[in-house]
Amino acid sequence: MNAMLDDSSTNETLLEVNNIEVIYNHVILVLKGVSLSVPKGGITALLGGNGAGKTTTLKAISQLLHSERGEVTKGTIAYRGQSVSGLNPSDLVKRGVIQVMEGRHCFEHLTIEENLLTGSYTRTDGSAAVAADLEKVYAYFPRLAERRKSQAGYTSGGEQQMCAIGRALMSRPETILLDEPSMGLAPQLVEEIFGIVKDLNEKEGVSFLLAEQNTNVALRFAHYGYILESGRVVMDGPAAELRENPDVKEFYLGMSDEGRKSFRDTRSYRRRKRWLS
Amino acid sequence: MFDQAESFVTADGRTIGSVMMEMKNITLRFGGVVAIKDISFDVREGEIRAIIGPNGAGKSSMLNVISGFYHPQEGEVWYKGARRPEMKPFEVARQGIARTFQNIALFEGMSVLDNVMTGRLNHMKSGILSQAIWYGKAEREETENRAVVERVIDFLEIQHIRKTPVSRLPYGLKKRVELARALAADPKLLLLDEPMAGMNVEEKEDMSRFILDVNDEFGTTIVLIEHDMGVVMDLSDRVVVMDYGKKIGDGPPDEVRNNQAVIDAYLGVAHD
Amino acid sequence: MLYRESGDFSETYKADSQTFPIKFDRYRYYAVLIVAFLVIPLVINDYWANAVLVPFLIYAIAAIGLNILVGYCGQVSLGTGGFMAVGAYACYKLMTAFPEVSIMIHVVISGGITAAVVTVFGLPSLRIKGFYLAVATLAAQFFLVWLFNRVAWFYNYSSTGQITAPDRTVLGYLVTGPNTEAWSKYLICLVFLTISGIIARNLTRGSMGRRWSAIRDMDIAAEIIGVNPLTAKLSAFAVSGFFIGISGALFFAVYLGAVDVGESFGIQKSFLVLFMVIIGGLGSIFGSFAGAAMLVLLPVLLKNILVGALGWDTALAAHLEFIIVGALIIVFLIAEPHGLAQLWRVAKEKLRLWPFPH
Amino acid sequence: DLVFPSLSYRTGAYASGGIPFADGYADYMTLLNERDGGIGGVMTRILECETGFNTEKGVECYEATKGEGALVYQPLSTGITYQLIPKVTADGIPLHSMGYGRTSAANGKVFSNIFNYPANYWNGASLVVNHLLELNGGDIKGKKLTLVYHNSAFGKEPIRTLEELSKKHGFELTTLAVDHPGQEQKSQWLQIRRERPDYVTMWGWGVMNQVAIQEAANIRFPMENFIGVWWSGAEIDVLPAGDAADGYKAITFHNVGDDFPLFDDLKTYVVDRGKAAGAGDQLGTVVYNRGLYAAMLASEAVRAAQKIHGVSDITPAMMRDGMEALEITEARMVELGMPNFGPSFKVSCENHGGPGTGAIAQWDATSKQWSLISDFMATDMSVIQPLIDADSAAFAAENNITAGCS
Amino acid sequence: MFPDQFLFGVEVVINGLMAGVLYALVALGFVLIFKASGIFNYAQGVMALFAALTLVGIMDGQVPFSHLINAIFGTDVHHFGWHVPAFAAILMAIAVMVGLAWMVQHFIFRHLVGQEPIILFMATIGLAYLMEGFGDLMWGSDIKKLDVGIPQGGSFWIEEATAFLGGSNFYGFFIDQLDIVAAIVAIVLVVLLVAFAQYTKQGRAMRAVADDHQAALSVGISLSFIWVLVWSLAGFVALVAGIMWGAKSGVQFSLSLIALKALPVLILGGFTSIPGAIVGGLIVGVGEKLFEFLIGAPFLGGATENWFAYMLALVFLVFRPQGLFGEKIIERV
Ligand SMILES: Nc1ncnc2c1ncn2[C@@H]1O[C@H](COP(=O)(O)OP(=O)(O)OP(=O)(O)O)[C@@H](O)[C@H]1O
Ligand SMILES: Nc1ncnc2c1ncn2[C@@H]1O[C@H](COP(=O)(O)OP(=O)(O)OP(=O)(O)O)[C@@H](O)[C@H]1O
Ligand SMILES: CC(C)C[C@H](N)C(=O)O
Ligand SMILES: [Mg+2]
Ligand SMILES: [Mg+2]
Repeated sequence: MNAMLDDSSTNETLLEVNNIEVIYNHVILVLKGVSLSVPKGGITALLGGNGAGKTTTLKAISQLLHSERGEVTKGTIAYRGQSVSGLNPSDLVKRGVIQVMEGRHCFEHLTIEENLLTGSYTRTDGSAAVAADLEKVYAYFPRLAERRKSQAGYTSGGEQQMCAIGRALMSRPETILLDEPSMGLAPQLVEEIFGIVKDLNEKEGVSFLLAEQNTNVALRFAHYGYILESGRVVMDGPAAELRENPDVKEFYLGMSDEGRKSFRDTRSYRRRKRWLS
Repeated sequence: MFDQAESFVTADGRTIGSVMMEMKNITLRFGGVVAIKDISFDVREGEIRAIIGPNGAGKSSMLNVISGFYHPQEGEVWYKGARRPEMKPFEVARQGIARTFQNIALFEGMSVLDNVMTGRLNHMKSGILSQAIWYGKAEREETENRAVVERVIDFLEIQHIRKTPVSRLPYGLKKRVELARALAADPKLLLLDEPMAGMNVEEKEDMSRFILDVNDEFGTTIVLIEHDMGVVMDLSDRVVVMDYGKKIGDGPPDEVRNNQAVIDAYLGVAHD
Repeated sequence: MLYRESGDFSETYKADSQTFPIKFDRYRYYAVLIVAFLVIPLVINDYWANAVLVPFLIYAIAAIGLNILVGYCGQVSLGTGGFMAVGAYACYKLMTAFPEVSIMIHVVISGGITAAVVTVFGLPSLRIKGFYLAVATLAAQFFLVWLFNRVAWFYNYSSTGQITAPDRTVLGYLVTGPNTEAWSKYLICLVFLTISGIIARNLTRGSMGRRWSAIRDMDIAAEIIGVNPLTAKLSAFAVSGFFIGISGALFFAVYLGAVDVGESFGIQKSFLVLFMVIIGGLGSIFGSFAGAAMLVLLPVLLKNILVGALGWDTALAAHLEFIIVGALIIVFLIAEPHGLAQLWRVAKEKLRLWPFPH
Repeated sequence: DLVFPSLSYRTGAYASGGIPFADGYADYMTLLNERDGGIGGVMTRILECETGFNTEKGVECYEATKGEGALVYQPLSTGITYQLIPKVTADGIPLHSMGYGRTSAANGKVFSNIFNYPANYWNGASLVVNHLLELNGGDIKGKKLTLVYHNSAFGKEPIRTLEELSKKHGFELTTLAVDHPGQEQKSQWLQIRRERPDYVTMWGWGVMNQVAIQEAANIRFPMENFIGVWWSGAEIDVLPAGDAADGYKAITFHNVGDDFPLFDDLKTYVVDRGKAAGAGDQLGTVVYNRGLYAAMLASEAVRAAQKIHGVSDITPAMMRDGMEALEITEARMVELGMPNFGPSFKVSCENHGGPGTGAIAQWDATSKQWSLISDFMATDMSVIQPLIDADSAAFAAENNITAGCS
Repeated sequence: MFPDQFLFGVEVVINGLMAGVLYALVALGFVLIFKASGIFNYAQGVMALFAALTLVGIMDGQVPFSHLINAIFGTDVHHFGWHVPAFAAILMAIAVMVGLAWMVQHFIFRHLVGQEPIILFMATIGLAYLMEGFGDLMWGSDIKKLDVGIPQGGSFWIEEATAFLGGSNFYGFFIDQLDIVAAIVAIVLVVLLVAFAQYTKQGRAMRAVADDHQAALSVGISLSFIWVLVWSLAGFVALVAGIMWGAKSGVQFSLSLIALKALPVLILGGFTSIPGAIVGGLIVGVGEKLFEFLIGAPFLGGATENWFAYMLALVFLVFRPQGLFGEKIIERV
């Protein structure tokens, strides 16, 4: 079944990444021609192993590369048909694109509530609307409401992750670039967070570009997926199809033909990935 | 004291030794926040002991108590049959306890090799003068320890990045380097805080293999925090479950997985 | 490929951990040593010795010392000026109290005394971190200068509070005092610098150096894996103090000959040496050399160009010098925050890849 | 040409004094070139080097300039002077520390290349005490004198003499150190306010002077009882305090004002031709005049050297001889257009220190002018000479110098 | 006599408090910039000098860069020949400081985003050199008198009113009027700045930037804007400090050294705390004056003020490593 048919996404493309190359420090070539597109109202997953370049791709889109001594040396990135190069991150936030960074990056010394409020920095629709959204975020993450007055630096990993997502929501985004939301979260919470992603997507029409290692969950919630390896897109397709792909099954879902195999039994010979010639 | 000296056989037929470390009624508070509430559990020689629980349950805090970074307000830590007085972290490390960290804590300014070599610092004793002239003991020691470290590097299959600055490594490899650093110390007890977070299945499989091999081949006792239930269930001999600082379950994986309290607080659905 | 590493393999762990594992680098190092020891002394004159080479050599020693503390161990110190003063005054007291003992020994002992003093001032580093520590080290800077200014015993009760180096010889050649030849000043400093460089390199590549770097990169993690922060930090302070003390002693005895503590070892000196370390490259011995060279040469060059070549009046030139030095520092930091050493590494990396861009 | 290095400081905390001095020094040399075609037919050349009043930079400047045939150094800093004493002696170049530097250098038998005529800090200290004696009819027993001094070689210089003098005259001496640069002196002045000394004297320089005078005014210390050394008596030191500074005194070893024929020449030949070193508005100010005076003494020494050696383009060694043979007479001063500008004196090998005379100047805040309120008077050499002898003997012993005149 | 001694002690304390306020004025500028960018701005002292120089230059109608212009074109210009009233000149000086803030951000710190703190610190020292040279070049290095009409000198009224407290040796408390003005100004500034940082959107953004540049960028906070804003504020604070100090000791090079007096204040109060700056200033002021009065001058030969503040701060920090009000250093693994 093609997932694209039964979801709320349209054919309108929001974000178009075309054959980009990224170099760090003038010498380290990390992305070697990555293309992808994010449709309006869709959840698009970006999968791949460590160091594949997921984070780099997201940062290239949100213009956060610059401060890490990285630059896009080739290719184009367009949001709603307009090139984003030359914009700064806050312009993008104003246009509705916001990134939730890998590793949470909460403002340690600010309280949870202040953290959330920084998310509304670019908004101009008045404090009442902001307050309403704050309540909404608390409704999504009751745990945050409990800890609203704590300094974010002292909250646990999961709480910080919620805080980071909640903070992004506060900007009323149209597209969220979500980097590894499941990392370090308890299984229940992972489900919960993805549930919220789904909710936001369906009820509020927020589009997602989602970088994930947890292929299993990601492919369950996403509509479309790209698999990245060593800076190249090696495979892409509707999530449902990817889930059935034998290679994906073996390398990303840890399933063999007989179902899930135990981590105790993995020291056997492994087949080489087909796309690595 | 119960079955202190005895050993027992686990479900899958592995022999687990006597009690190596025992946490007795540990309570840890930060100002108003109670991170750990009166928790007791033991760790036996040669086992893989998992700690699981929702975020903020106090798992990492527990590891920090074991490694001497946090000092609990109440409770005792017993190690190798004796009560451990309050110790500085580096003293704990010298007792043969090594660990990895939830948020990678590598030395970003050094190469992989140097990072792993830091794991051997407790085995390097040459004086400053000898080091200054780089002759005699200092040089010998360096070469000997280098050999040990190279074995660890081979074991974890990170030879190719030996000379790379760790800051340039991708996340997964960093985790592996951290494990290498801990292993280089030749620990009796190895504490792993979410060693597989942020990894894909393939990498988790690799990591699992390493952990099992360490446990098998060197008989290293391991305490493991992990959120991937597959990993926990497959690898561990016994599991402690924490929730909001309290212990809500303790036992072999199968037992824990069917414990209703655990399901409610943590797993959400019964895991297969 | 102008610069090659390939085909140059180490066969033993010992060979692999030597200072210059690559042949090409090793030969270049020998060449530099030969020029420094055998060629320069023959051609050196007063101006070059006093305006450029001797200060460069002495500052390089100080920079190595500070680099160990800041670059390797991550403890920022702004007390370098005061610590150099300790070296200078120790040397003065030793020179005047034991005139029969060789000055070489005095300089080394001055280093030891400074190491002890610096270690005492390093004690707070166990609690205080980052800029708090940096500012706190200023306490040492101001206190020491005040002390040497105030307690007459230190300057042998001379009426002005200045100290003056008596004539001393090494192997029959004068090395201190106004009648010293340029080459002998140069050589004695060079000897100390070479030995300092080698010692520093040895200390930083072994377990000591790893302890320091571990503390620098992440002190909590370092402690948890077994580094005793007390000994690691204090040893860094001590070693750093040793080198800084030597440089202070040479600065006074060989270079200036007479010293007014407030002016020669004021806070400006602390900043200057810190600049050398940072412009050169934190955590790099080579960087210490490069930074010292750059910051000694730059003002001399500027002065020569602005006043000498362009003939501008000195006030204008002095103001412009400030502006240019300031601007250059900023430009450097922007271009390569990790200093000249990093610039050099990147250049090598590029050369290795040349002519391929990546 | 005749090269005069000028180790000046036009930047930093002491620029306010460094600039006018350097300007005066340079303008006088320019005047000689423009009006007379140099000295004895050889043009003069000023070689300026910025020291920032920093000893280390001073040494650097010395090394950089000495190769160019520098005739005489005038570093305008006691600290730099101390550094250069051994160096110039080794290099055979004379050094003139006019009214500063190492006092015992007045003994030419030990300090062959150092000159500090016409007066030094010990003369200065004696001068202050003489003035107090005069005010009190010769008896200052039990009076309290406080010395506020720059905490450096410079500021410490007079302490020894003052101590001797306090023993001799029975006044009570307290000393208060002010650290470089002297921006903050509140506690020193609170202490003065509390202890109410009868007199305060000051060895200050740069910003320290203004702050001290301002603070003295703030605590309403009677200005006429506040006497500065000659480096603490410039217009810029008193101007910021406004009317409150009225009556402040300072010692000096030369005359003040621009009421001398020389200034007409300066205006015609230097300022009006656009050759002035500065803006040309400093003529007649205290420190500018001092720069002029120093340059005049240097050029007169050149003439003496030219006469002795019979060559016009002299070497530093000849210059030294010229300085040692220097004789300034009032008649010559009149010829130079500086009648009564400074004392008449004669330098000799035994005495490099000149007559050691000085006068008291006082500030008038309404007319914004300094004026002399005393004649040039002699100082107490019976106290000073033994000190000089002892200090120079110690220096000679320390440095293996056999004292004597060749 | 004991009571007199005691009253003198009280006087020393009062004057220490006043001196502390002046230190705090400089420390405030540091805190602002540190809070918003983690930059330890060594150039704060030079900024005060530059601001004061500019103010005097404008008031006196000086031609900027006259020295340079005259040197290049052989002209002889110095003054425009007009005088600008103090109020207008202050406004113009503020405008200059805002311009400066923009330049600092645009040409320097924009390119250093994400660098280690020590690199940023070094850059500010470079900036200090640059501005010092620039200020001198622009306005000349001679001493200038600054008079914006703030009263100066001991307050007779207080002196006379308190003279009766002690014996004949006691002349009443000495309090400089300038210090009183400075204290009032400082308190107003602190209150306003605290309100700004704690309760406004920009203030919150500023604190966010201080914690994590990257994350701040990611939520759409413009680093450049925040930085220009705080540097402007710091420039304004520097102007105020420059006016106060300039009125005391003339506007000249040494003004830039007051930064050194502010540093111990800073670590004592905590780098990130605005009220900390003022409390730290008071402690340092009183501490060093009292120490000089009780121990320094009688037993140690005086001039202890330069180091005492640092020693005090050092000892204090050993017990409280983040200063009095500084944010606790979060140490977790
Ligand atoms: N600032 C940087 N400087 C140099 N190299 C970098 C930098 N950031 C990332 N890299 C390199 O770029 C490659 C891609 O990194 P990236 O973070 O995009 O991977 P990722 O797919 O997000 O991996 P992960 O799942 O571990 O987060 C890695 O090899 C990494 O080492
Ligand atoms: N140093 C500290 N100061 C204050 N509170 C702390 C500190 N360390 C931990 N806490 C609090 O203690 C609780 C337990 O934290 P801990 O890090 O142990 O959780 P965890 O079980 O490891 O969670 P996660 O799975 O998210 O890592 C949290 O609420 C946290 O905010
Ligand atoms: C102008 C000066 C020479 C005075 C100076 N303070 C000195 O060192 O003596
Ligand atoms: Mg990533
Ligand atoms: Mg944890």
